[in-house]
Amino acid sequence: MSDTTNWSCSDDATIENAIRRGASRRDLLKLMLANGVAMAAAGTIFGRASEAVAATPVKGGALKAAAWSSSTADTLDPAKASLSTDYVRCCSFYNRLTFLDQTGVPQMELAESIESGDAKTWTIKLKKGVTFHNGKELSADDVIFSLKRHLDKATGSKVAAIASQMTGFKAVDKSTLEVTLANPNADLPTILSMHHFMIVADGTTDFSSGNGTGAFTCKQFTPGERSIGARNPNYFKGGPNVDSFEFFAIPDENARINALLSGDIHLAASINPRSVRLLDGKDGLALSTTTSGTYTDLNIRMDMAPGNVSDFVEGMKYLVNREQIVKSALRGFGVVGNDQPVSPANAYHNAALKPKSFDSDKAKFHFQKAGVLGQTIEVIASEAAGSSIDMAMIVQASAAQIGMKLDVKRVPSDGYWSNYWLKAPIHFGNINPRPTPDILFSLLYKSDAAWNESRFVSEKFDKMLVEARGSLDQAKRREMYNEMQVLVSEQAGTIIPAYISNVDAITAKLKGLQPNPLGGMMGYAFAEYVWLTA
Amino acid sequence: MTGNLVEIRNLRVEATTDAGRRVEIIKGVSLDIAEGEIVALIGESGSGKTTIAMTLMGYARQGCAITGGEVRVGGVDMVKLSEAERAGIRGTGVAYVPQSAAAAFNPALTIMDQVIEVARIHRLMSATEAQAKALLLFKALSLPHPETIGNRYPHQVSGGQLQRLAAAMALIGQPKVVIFDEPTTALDVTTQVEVLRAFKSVTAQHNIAGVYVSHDLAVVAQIADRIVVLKDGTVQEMGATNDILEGGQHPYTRELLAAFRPKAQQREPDGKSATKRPLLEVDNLTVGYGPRSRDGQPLIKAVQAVSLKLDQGRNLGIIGESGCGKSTLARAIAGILPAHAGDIVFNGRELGKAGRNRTRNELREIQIVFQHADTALNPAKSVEDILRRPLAFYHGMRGKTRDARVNDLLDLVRLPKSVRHRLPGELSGGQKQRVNFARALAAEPTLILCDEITSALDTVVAAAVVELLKELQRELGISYIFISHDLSVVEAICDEIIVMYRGQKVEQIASTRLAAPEHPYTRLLFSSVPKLDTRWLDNLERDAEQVRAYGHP
Amino acid sequence: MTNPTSSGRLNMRLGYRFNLVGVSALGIILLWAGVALFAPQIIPHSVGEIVDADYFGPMSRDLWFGSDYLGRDIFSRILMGARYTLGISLAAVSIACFSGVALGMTAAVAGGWCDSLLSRFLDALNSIPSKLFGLVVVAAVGSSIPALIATLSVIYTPGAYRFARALAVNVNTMDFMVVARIRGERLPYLIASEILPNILGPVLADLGLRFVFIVLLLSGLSFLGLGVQPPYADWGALVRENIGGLPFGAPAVIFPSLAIASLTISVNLLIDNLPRRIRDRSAE
Amino acid sequence: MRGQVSSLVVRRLLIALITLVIVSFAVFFATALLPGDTATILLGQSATPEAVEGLRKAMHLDDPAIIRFLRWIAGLFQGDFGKSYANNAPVATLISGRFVNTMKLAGLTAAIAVPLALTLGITAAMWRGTLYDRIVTVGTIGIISVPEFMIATLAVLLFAVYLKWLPALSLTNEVKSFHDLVRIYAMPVMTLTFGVSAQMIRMTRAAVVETLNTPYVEMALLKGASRPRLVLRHALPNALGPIVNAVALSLSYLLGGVIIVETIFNYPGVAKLMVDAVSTRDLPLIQTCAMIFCLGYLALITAADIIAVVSNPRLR
Repeated sequence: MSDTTNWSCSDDATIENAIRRGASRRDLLKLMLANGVAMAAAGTIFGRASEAVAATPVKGGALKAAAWSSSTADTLDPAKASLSTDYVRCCSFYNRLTFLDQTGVPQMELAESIESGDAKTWTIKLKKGVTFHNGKELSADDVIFSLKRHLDKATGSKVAAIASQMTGFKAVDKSTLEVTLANPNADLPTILSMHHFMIVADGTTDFSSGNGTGAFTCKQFTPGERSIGARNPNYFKGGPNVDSFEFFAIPDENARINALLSGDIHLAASINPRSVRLLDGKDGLALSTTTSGTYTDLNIRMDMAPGNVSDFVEGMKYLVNREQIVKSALRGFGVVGNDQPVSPANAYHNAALKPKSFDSDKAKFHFQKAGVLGQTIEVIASEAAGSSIDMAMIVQASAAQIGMKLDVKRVPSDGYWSNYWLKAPIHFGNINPRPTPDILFSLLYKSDAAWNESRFVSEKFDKMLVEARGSLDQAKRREMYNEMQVLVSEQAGTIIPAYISNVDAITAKLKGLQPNPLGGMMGYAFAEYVWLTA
Repeated sequence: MTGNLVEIRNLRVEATTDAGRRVEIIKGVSLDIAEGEIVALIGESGSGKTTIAMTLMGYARQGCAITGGEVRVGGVDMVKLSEAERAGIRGTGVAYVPQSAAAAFNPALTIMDQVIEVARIHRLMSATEAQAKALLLFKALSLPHPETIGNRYPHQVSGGQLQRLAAAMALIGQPKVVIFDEPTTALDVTTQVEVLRAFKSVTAQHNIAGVYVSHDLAVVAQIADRIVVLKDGTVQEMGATNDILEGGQHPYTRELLAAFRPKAQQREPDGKSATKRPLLEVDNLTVGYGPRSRDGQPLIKAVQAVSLKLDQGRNLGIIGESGCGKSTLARAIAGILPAHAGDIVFNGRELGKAGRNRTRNELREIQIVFQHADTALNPAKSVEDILRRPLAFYHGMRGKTRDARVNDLLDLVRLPKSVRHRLPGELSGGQKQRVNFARALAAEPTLILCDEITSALDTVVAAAVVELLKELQRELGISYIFISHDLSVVEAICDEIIVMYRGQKVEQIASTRLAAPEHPYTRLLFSSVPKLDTRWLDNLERDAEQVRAYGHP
Repeated sequence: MTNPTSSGRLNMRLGYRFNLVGVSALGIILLWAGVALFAPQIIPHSVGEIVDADYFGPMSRDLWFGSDYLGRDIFSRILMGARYTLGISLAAVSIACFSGVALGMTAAVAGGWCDSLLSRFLDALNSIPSKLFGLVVVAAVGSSIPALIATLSVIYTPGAYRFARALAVNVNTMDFMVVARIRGERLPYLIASEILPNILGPVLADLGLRFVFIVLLLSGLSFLGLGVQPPYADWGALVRENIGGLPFGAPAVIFPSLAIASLTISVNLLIDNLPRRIRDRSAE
Repeated sequence: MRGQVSSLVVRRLLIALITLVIVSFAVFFATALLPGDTATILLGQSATPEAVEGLRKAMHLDDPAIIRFLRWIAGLFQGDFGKSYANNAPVATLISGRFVNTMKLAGLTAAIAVPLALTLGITAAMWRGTLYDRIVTVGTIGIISVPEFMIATLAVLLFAVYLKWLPALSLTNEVKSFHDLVRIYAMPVMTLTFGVSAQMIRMTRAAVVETLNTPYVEMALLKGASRPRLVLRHALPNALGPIVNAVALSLSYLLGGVIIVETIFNYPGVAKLMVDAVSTRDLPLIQTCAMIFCLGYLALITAADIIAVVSNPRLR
């Protein structure tokens, strides 16, 4: 594979064209990224880009945006939220105790302050003068009800596992409450910034009315079709800039892009890297890229053949051509990963840890030692795990060159997570961003974790996990997390070729959209902050 | 206008076969028609008589085209006119009476709309005037309740009435020339008499010239002033009606005349067979269609309590007009249509009502031959395959013996060996009927039911087939039940004749005493058969009350 | 539409008469059939190999039809795709037509309860929209090639049944059927050698028409992501994969569509210009 | 007249009932084969066994499928279409909005496609063999051969993206004026008209050509009738039966077959709803959608039969 960067003359033309059009420095960066030019410090891209946008907000206008998936299972119940569509609606109708800013540091939202001496019992003071859409005053009971309901099986909450560590709740007075944890966890403020922990009114059972404290009141909500919100006049953070916010889904990607191109919508969420070229050269449009920690990983279960032979796992780590994956599968919209879940967007990311570079001879050597060179090995991929099919194709092509036969078996996305994920010997997974390393490690790499994709078992790792969780000493915590990342990268069977950037396409009229570590569309909370120029 | 109304000079018409080759079907025909004169064109099917008549309207059927000569009608040469100009003359200058009026009337429109359509197309008169004129014509053509018949639909009116309505439709535009294209072929003899009478009076009354196309000399004799005899697209002979009837010179004309007077069977019942048990005894047979009412009687009783006997080697004729139940009777005997009551005894054994509950041998002994040979032979199978199947099925013949037997069968029915590999579609009507017959013989039956097998054939070909039947009876000793509405054919072959009317057997006459029928209906039926005498129709008095009782209105 | 362009002698012996349109249509179909058969031997690049660093590349000497969305050679993928589009469609249409015609003839000849039972069942099947039926089945049993063939043939059997039954009912009223029945022939003989030869011509034309519908439905299913799954790809899947390239006219999406259109148009033209059997021999 | 038509209608209704029962059982068995169930789908990645159990009990999905299906049918008789598994909303409300959309799209398309196809078909038959006839025939073959999603995508690219005349999406809830209606429905209706009318033109032309070769049309010709009169007054009334049947078959395609157009134009119709329902294994919703398609098909077929009988005096 010729290693020249594919900087063809047509790319120069695009750049000049962009400059002539007065593209801001940010667009320029994007264009260069779109054409696969590897930037040295990928992690800091989004940092620099954000300052250039601090213009003054404009009031008014009807915001229209489209996500990529919705079905009759759409819901306004934060606990059941499963898709980006649900997260966006929850952010517009409800609030959380805290939220993460661009740099990943938790900021206070409904909470005035969250403190704890021993990281085990936490006292949370609530802001005064906050009312629900139906006029009810926000109180500690609402918060307790919202947190406690995750433990009840009937709610079917997505974060039941994480919420199970909150064992005790006590309302000190109308606007203060105390939460005690099973064992100390310094990350509680960050955990409470997750979308599932939105605060709902005490005793709510029917969530279709979207009664929350959020920036928009819910005018209309038909699951599988659309939702329309109007500006909440007495919003405690000062009303949102736009008058109304209509949100629906256009599953067919081309239809979504065409809707943006023809001006029907202001934002088209999660555009597949392949279609970015569509938007090139179209003036009045811009891309907003967020590398927030989503990744698609190739999992090799180490408790089953052929993963039980360590040489095979080693060989596979050398076989995966990470640059090729970022360039052609992700079209440059991704950052090369080092086989561990903590992404560059997270403060604890261990940048020093370098991934195994692509080396087909070493891979062949390890495969020969593992004695699997001639066999046909099945790899399960599906559209449910984003870009996994394209990645599988690339790995299959490189394997073929060293006489290794990988049979890529594509399965429908329907029921992928229940039938193939965590079950097949070699398969692709897809993990959404989590705010803290502690959540990622305990969810995915703890020896007894339900989602331990490669059945990675290490007492040392488990002991460090608990220790790091409880310690309030930042320096010590960072050092422990770094070591844990090295452990996972070396010994676990999960190969994370790249952290995938989420690309949202917006019209130039939409301003104020900034990247956020919690995911695309500004951590799904864009509706509150963006504004529309004429 | 002194000259003739219609002058056809050296007319040539070509047709394109499906192989794309052009074949000349009318090879230079010339004839004239004077004012008020009716000329008959007579000849076998395929002789081009209808094609010539059509050229009077400048019309050629699918795939044909007028390639030469002139057709001047009232001084205007139709060949030279454009399609639009021709359309202008059709219906007003020249009018057409179709062969089968039932097919020529549009089933979705009322009769009155279609009759007055010519007036509407050419804007001759207003709708009300046209309806009044039509009413006059209906009365002139002696149609029943002329005021209301117009509002009915074609399927609500009988064949004979439709034929007369077609004539009214042709005359509404006061045409100078009318083309009669075999108008009475599809009718029963009794109705044919009424229709011919109506035509004759109307054409005389309006002094209309006409071309009468037919293959039936007797019918033509009643109505035509002059006769033109045609064969393979050329005129064989032309002359006044009486000259042709008495002294036709041309051999083909003579052959036509001969075919018309068949030799009667006149066989005396020989003593030997009288005592033996009859081959077939049918006792009180009732057959019907439609749902069964409580007492087991079918809704429509087509055959009511008919009994008959047939001795070995003898022939029984069943004659009657369409709808009298003769075919239903034949199908019940063959087991195609299970009878509801009565029993059929064959060779002393009682036969099951339906084919299903009869033994293979019983089915073999009785064979049936149908009228339309092109639906009775599978168009996709060669003659050889058609004949081989019964041989294999009944007699289990294989290979060599079977092929030899097929050759014998073809000889029996006087067909050349080359016919073996042909498809039914490539044979003439007569040839197809012979193959049909050969298939029946393949089963080596003792009784063959012939259901109107000559009705679809030209008189000459029909005569030849009848002769074949007689020879086969002599050689193989088969007996026939011959069903037909044509008395002359039945007379030629049968020893006993049964006359049926509305599902009942009204009379049984030996062929020797045909001249003196007792039953009034039989008398009406026999008297309606046209004779080769031009004055026959004029002086045929009809017993009014007989017509009312038995004739079709 | 007979346009007599052929000479006299030649077609006499053959007993069939071809016209230009019919022959050229047949040529295109045979070309695609050949491509489908020998695809693995004639493709310049292996189907999965990434040959072009860029994607949606233009037509070039090396890549005749340019590169697809991943940078693979679209020309080879079209040739291999022919196998799936032609193979699956042909298998499905022959199963559908075979079972449809057989059931249709049986219903026409047997009549009575058998006829109404069959008609009702197949009519019910016909009422479920084809794409949604495909969706439910693929979701249930996955979209392996045999499952696809089965789904497509089940969708098109009712149509073939209705058509064949109508033809057979007409033939069934003919006298030669009465003669055969009264001879004591059984159902199989009546169908195989009395009815089938008569309805074979129109049935073949109908088969051609259904083939076109199946090719289009297969592409439609692929468009919805339900058809042939990677690594295999039929033409419909190729169009779907590369639909992103349509706005800037990438050959990667245009050529597969042209391939589909060329196949379906030539089958349609062939049906309308079927050679006609000559019965003109009596004239010799 | 009454007797004939009413007995036909009664027989048709009986047949329709039987067909409905067959379809509902067919759909039930097909959906029963689907892997996983609503609970596992809803929980998605976090579908740990206990969570699935808990949710399933909460949505009382635990009793066997056949019981739930029979309970659904029982509910049907009281007009209760049951509750959707995915979001517990009554199926009727979920479907009613979309049903109106599907009917609107189907109605508009039929209003345009049927007259267009009939005129083209009839005129092509009228001038059989001329250049116009060949253009129409080759044109229909061309349209039939191009996949539907190609036509739709090209239309969107040309009119919405490039020319910006029409919206790419069909924003059904923003139709205030007739102008909006035309703008929003233009492309979906155009795409569907292509697909549906091609088949109708072909069948109409064949039916009219067949009736043109009948003796009574030849008789009318011999009465001096012009070609248009032959076709319109004589051939058409008799060709109505097969034509109406062809129209019914093509229109039945508009109910469920439009899934591609609904996907591309993001049109909220019943077809897309059924696709969602299948992905979330929402049995009552799938059943109701299937019933709607089946009823639509049967209604169209019955209407075609009745028109055929009424238009033909012989059967009346």
